[in-house]
Amino acid sequence: MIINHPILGPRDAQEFVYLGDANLINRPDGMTAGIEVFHDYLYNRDNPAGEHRELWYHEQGDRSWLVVTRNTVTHEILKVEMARDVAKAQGRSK
Amino acid sequence: MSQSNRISGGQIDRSKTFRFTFDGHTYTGHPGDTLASALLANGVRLMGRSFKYHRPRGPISAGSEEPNALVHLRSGARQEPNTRATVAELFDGLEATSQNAWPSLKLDAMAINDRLNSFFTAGFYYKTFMWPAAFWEKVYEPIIRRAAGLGALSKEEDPDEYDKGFLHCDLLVIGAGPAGLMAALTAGRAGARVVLADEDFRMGGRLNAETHEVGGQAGADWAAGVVAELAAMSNVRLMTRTTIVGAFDHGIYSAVERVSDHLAVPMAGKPRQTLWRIYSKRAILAGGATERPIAFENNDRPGIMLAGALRAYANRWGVAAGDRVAVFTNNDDGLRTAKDLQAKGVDVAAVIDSREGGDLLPGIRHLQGTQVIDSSGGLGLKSVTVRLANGKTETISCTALGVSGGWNPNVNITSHHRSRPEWREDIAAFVPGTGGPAGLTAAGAANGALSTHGALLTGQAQAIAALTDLGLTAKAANLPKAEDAPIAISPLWYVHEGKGRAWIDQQNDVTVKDVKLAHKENFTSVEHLKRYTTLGMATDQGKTGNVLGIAVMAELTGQSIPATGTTIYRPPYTPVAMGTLAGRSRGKEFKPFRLTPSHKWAAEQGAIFVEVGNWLRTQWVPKPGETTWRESVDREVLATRRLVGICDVTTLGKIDIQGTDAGAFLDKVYANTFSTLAVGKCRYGLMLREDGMVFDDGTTARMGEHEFVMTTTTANAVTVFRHLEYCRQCLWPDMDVQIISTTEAWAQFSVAGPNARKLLQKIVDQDISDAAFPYMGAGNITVQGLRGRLFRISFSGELAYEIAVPTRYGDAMIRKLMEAGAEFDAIVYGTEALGVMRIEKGHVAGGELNGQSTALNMGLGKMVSKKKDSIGMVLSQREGMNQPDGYRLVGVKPVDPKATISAGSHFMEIGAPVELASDGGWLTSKVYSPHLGSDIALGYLKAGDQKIGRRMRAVNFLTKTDTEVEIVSPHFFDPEGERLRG
Amino acid sequence: MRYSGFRVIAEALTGHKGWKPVWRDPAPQAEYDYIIVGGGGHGLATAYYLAKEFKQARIAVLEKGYLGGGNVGRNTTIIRSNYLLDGNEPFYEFSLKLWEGLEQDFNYNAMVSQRGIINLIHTDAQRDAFTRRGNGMILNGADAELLNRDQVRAMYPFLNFDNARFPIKGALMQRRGGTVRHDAVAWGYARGADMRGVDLIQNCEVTGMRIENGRIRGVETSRGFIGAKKVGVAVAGSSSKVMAHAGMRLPIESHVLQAFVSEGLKPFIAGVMTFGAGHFYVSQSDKGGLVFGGDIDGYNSYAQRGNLPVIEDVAEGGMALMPAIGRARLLRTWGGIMDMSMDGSPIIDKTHVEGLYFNGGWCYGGFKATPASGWCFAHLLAKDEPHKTATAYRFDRFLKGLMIDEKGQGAQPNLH
Amino acid sequence: MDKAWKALTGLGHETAETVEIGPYRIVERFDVALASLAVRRGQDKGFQAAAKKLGVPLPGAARHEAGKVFSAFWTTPEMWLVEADFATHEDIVSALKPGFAETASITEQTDAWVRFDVSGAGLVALFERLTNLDLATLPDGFASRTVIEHLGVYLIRHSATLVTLYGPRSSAQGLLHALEVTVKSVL
Repeated sequence: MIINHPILGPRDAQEFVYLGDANLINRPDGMTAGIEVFHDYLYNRDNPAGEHRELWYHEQGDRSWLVVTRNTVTHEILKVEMARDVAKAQGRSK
Repeated sequence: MSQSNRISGGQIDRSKTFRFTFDGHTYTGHPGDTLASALLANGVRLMGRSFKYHRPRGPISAGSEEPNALVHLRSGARQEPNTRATVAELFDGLEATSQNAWPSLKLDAMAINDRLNSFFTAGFYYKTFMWPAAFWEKVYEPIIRRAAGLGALSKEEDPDEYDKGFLHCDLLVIGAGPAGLMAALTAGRAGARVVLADEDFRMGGRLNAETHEVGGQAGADWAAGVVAELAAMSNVRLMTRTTIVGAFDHGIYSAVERVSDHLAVPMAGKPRQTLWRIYSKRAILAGGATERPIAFENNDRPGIMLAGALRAYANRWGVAAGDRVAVFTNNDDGLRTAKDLQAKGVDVAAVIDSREGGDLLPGIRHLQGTQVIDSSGGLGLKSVTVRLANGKTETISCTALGVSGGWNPNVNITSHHRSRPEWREDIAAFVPGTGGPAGLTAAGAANGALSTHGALLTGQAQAIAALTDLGLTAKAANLPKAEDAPIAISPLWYVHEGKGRAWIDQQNDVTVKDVKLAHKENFTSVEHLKRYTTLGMATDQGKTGNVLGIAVMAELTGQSIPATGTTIYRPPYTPVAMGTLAGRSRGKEFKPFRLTPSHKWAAEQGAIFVEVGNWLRTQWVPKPGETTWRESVDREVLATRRLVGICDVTTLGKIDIQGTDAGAFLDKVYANTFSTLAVGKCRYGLMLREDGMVFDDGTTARMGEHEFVMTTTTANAVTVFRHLEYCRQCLWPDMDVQIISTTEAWAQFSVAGPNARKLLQKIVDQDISDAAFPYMGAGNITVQGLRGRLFRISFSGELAYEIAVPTRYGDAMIRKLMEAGAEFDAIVYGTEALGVMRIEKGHVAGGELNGQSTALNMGLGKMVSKKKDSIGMVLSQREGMNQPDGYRLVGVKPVDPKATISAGSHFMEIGAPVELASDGGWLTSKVYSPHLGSDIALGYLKAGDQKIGRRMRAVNFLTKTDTEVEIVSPHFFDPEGERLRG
Repeated sequence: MRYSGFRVIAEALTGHKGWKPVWRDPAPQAEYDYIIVGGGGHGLATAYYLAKEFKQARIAVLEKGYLGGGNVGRNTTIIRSNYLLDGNEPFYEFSLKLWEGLEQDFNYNAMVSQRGIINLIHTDAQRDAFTRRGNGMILNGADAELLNRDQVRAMYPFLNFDNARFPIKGALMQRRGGTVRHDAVAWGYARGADMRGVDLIQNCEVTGMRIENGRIRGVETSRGFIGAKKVGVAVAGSSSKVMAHAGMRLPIESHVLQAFVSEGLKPFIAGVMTFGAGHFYVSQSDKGGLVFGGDIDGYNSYAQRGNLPVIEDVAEGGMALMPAIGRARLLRTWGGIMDMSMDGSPIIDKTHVEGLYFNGGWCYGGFKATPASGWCFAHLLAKDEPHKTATAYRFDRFLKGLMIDEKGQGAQPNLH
Repeated sequence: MDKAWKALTGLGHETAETVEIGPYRIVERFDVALASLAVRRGQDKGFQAAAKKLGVPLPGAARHEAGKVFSAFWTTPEMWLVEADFATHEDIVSALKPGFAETASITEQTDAWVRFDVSGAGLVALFERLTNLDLATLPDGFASRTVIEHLGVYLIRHSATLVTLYGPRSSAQGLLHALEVTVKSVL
């Protein structure tokens, strides 16, 4: 596969490490959320057959974490974003 | 006999003669020959035996679709099983032997299977060999396994080298026949970056095998001219002997270049084959088409081949496959074979044409409305029996029969993404369907354009379309004039007459009868048909047989062929050597070595090294006179505890963490608190996964207000760094934290033992007295003027430091330390002694850090702070991970000090029955403690914290040992830790 | 119709006129007591045992494609019970015992071949871990042996002993491990179920579930609504898709696992072998093909195909271990969709919907589990309580912190 | 500093190695000091200014830029690797820190890497067997990390005939071996 890195352009997926569903960005706050909330966050997945937003790490590249929107049936990649930008857009900070 | 069947013409170099052997007989051929063409030229038709019935077989094709003529090519360690004689390029001294036959190809004892064929129907083995149960492995299966298989491996290491590479292009053209050449020419002239690959050693495809003219010259000459023009373009890369074997995501194709297979041995330094990953923006499949046979009784005899192959041998290689030939066809293309061979002076006995009406071939006995119903000839064709239009039968003697049932476009690669081909009635064949690999289109015969003109036209059109997609403009040049005859096929799949077997898949011996049986037993889905009869499962993936099988099933079910379905081809297009896929990553080069800064010195000392991940670490350093590893390790441990020992700990992961939020960041990633750590101090850190299990541990030092140095275990250095980047970018993106690995930048040594300080003070420029540099102190220092770092931490439990200097000085550092340590009899200890000392101190490592254990299991539960949010804090509180009778880390020693225990043993209560219910846990790590004079171990024991002082058994069924042990605190040695504070 | 050597001979002498269809093609009835969704190995085995062992009737298996077309028809055919954890080992040992009597039980030769499986050891730490595992296996009534380097060498002299990057120090062996002809397993169960009146309905895709007041009433399918008192779902890689019809999100991701077979070769490897220092495992089929595999591709996928890096990675492991296969040719690669769970272990459990049961999360270990999975799922469906060897396979183990994590990788499916 | 400190190169020798095969020249470079330079949150202004003052180039993504004293290449957002002459800047961190003060995080990287300068005609034919980067179309001054023979390597294209590789120092011998073997298969 080839991932079109927002900064570096097309790069071979072999340079990346896959983590999983990009929803992992939305980590609950441990001081307020309890076990049930964390359980749902960490363990349950939509696992769609179709568009999937997922986290890839450019380990053998620029060490950026990316949010890749990919079709899990055709493997077509529709969108690639910097995970840090996505996280901030979703209101994450410190 | 010497090339008795060689006739005039062809693209072989008759000025040179090659000598080669097949089954020990010597023959001659010429450059440009394949093994098959050369053997046929020498009158050899019998080249192999079939898989199940061991039927005698000759080549039916002249290409990579060949199911029959499979041989052992070369000998010894270079023996290549299942090599297709039809594509094996002839070289001087080539050595080939037949396979799957004993004692000889001519008299194969296993041919008895052919006599017993009525028992060996499709799937017969599913219905028998069941009694008695034990007999399967012992009796039936060994016989079946010996009989099965085709060729044999030498079982010696492959002596050849393999290479890999990457290519990039705008347009990949797969196949260099008329369509591919035209596509490449069009794109090349437009200035696009083009890769043109063809599996053959000569470009031109069918044009090399036909007599048609292209643009007023012989097709082969036109092809040569185009190849010459392309070769002159710097933007075009021509790759002969290169097969595109797989289509992967986003325009990536795998290709195998046979760099040296046409030579007796590869040239020095050169690979045998190269695996290319081709990154293309667009690709055109111009892989041509494969002719298919018509099934009739005994249609598998040597001498019976595809009509196009018979023609190719005559036109390209100057070989008449037989002295008297006949043709059996259901389409006009078959007629060409008769015309061409007659034109070359070969005796054409008859053309058996299943179609009615139409023009008769002039000067040839052209029998219409007729079918071949049987053939004769034990090891080679002698005659065919024909059912004439008038109902009479006639036997026609001939030694070669060309059969044409039509042509199947080579859709294989278009279905590698599981796109299903679509049926086209006019050519009675499947063409590429929709939903194939993005960016790939098909042209020429591969797309159903079976005429030369159609190939040229579509090749050009597809190239223009592909380039337009890419924003490039390509001109449509005038196409050279070429034949444009329709195939005029009227489908005939199998001859219904006759009680015998009519072969569909020749290699796997799948016959029309087998398809009928599958239908009878309701294996009618194409996938069931394939799996039940093994149709298409042979080394040719059914290139010649699949469509035939589907057509027969369609007739039986009364469904149309498209309704009956298709099977999709899977990568690779043709089989690929494992060596090619592995490339250089074999033997010692399977994975790169990582060497420590003291490696050179250690090697000089005769150190024993051990693989730790990709690292090579010193395991122990034997001294003269030491005969066992234990002697060396015991000495290293005792010397360290009594005096001072030095160990290279560079492999531990080191990560610089800086920024104004560095402390707050560490509070998030560590279960315990770091923001409160004073500058100049270090602290043991426990890192959890989000699921609350222990991920990693290590000491982290605060070198400045906004500057930390984190240590990880050797094993997790990479994954911890990845995790930190994840936390930094995805979870807390606004934190001011910058991280970088410094694992390799610093050579780090542990200096441990009562004399550690004395030793170090000799070379460290600053005062490191206990007052100036207390326990858990950390700081930047200089070592005889050289910048360095010092950490007062201890894994061994001794007064210990870790001292670091830039890696290039690591070798000098170990020599300095040994020199400075001479007066204290300093020694170097390896990973074994390190392991002994950490277990004596009850520190967790590999065996305990198994990814399945909580802080509580390790006796570190209190380290998980609930006062702050950290990764894993919440889920570590789940009930199942906090059971009072859960596993706890304990120390273990045998009641009898002389007794041995082993890691992996399980705990059992004394007197308890040996059963699952008695299982109390297991020993995680075990060493011999010279200090305590016995084996000691760590273990996870259920409710272990409540069982200290209890006696239990350590049971190991694998070594048949059952040892009484005492459960003790994991801190065997200096539990109060006075020594390390000393 | 009963199969036997005599029957084969008799049919041979009479022109094979007597063979009957191995299964019927019934039209779906309006309602069943049990609907099993998924005509793969686990679904067919479930129906078979429901009818045969638990004496249930009015059973249908709904298959969207053709019987046995899922992972049971595209795996590396290995059977073994060499698991580490107490939650798993009893179940897989139960499965291995069922394999040992399977052919006589369903009167179909699935070529259950116990030629032994070895897991190679390359470090002392690996030996410790395998020792713990071997002892756990024996405590669970399975067999295990620890082999030293010389014993391994005697067994497979052509392995890379002299120029290895990671030296072979021994192996954990389970002699009762081996291989089975995978398609035959599906067909044997299908035939056995059909003979006992189970309706096997192919080309029938479940498109929805009818749930009323928290109870399942039946399933919507491409062939219309079919009523059911109980519905059991065993659809492996499609688990999330099907259970979404009941509004469920699962602790499962779908990933592609590629498998490989070489051209037919004369006998080379007797048993099954896994390479502990690379991603590679291999056996040889009765037909002579080397059947091998390695890691999953590592990204979520519903495409039954993979990519090149894993193919190369597996070949590198193979060549590092067995330099003699350099000139053996890879014939075919294919991919199956694995239901990768969050701890690498399966789920056989009830759901929040009354009458709806789930069987999945098999990762790439589903084939060897087929008999026990079918038996235990049938047990749960028939008795509404878990079979004693499958009590740990609950949905709520993640909430309670009772994961069964053989590899110790945590909640990251692509690492299991 | 004490003269007794004898340094070893990544390949384990006292002097850097040069390998010449056919048209290719592989030179181990032992005379370059390296430091990572990362901008602290919200400090961009001061950071830019300091860089300007010290003459540290801050090239854009995937770029290398040569300067008088300091050269640099981009490694990851907001971070660069700075190169300087080892003889004069062995303690490169001390040379940079005062200038950048609290606007940057700076870490010594000199010995984390082994550097090979590969030169000669036909580098494309060589590197198409080593990396999936398309060297033929890369601009001069391109710098990026990639994979060569399982190793994470920074590749800098200075010109069509000169490429610099920074690989992990502990695997220096393996990286050189891969280069040598590949050169032979190209020749």
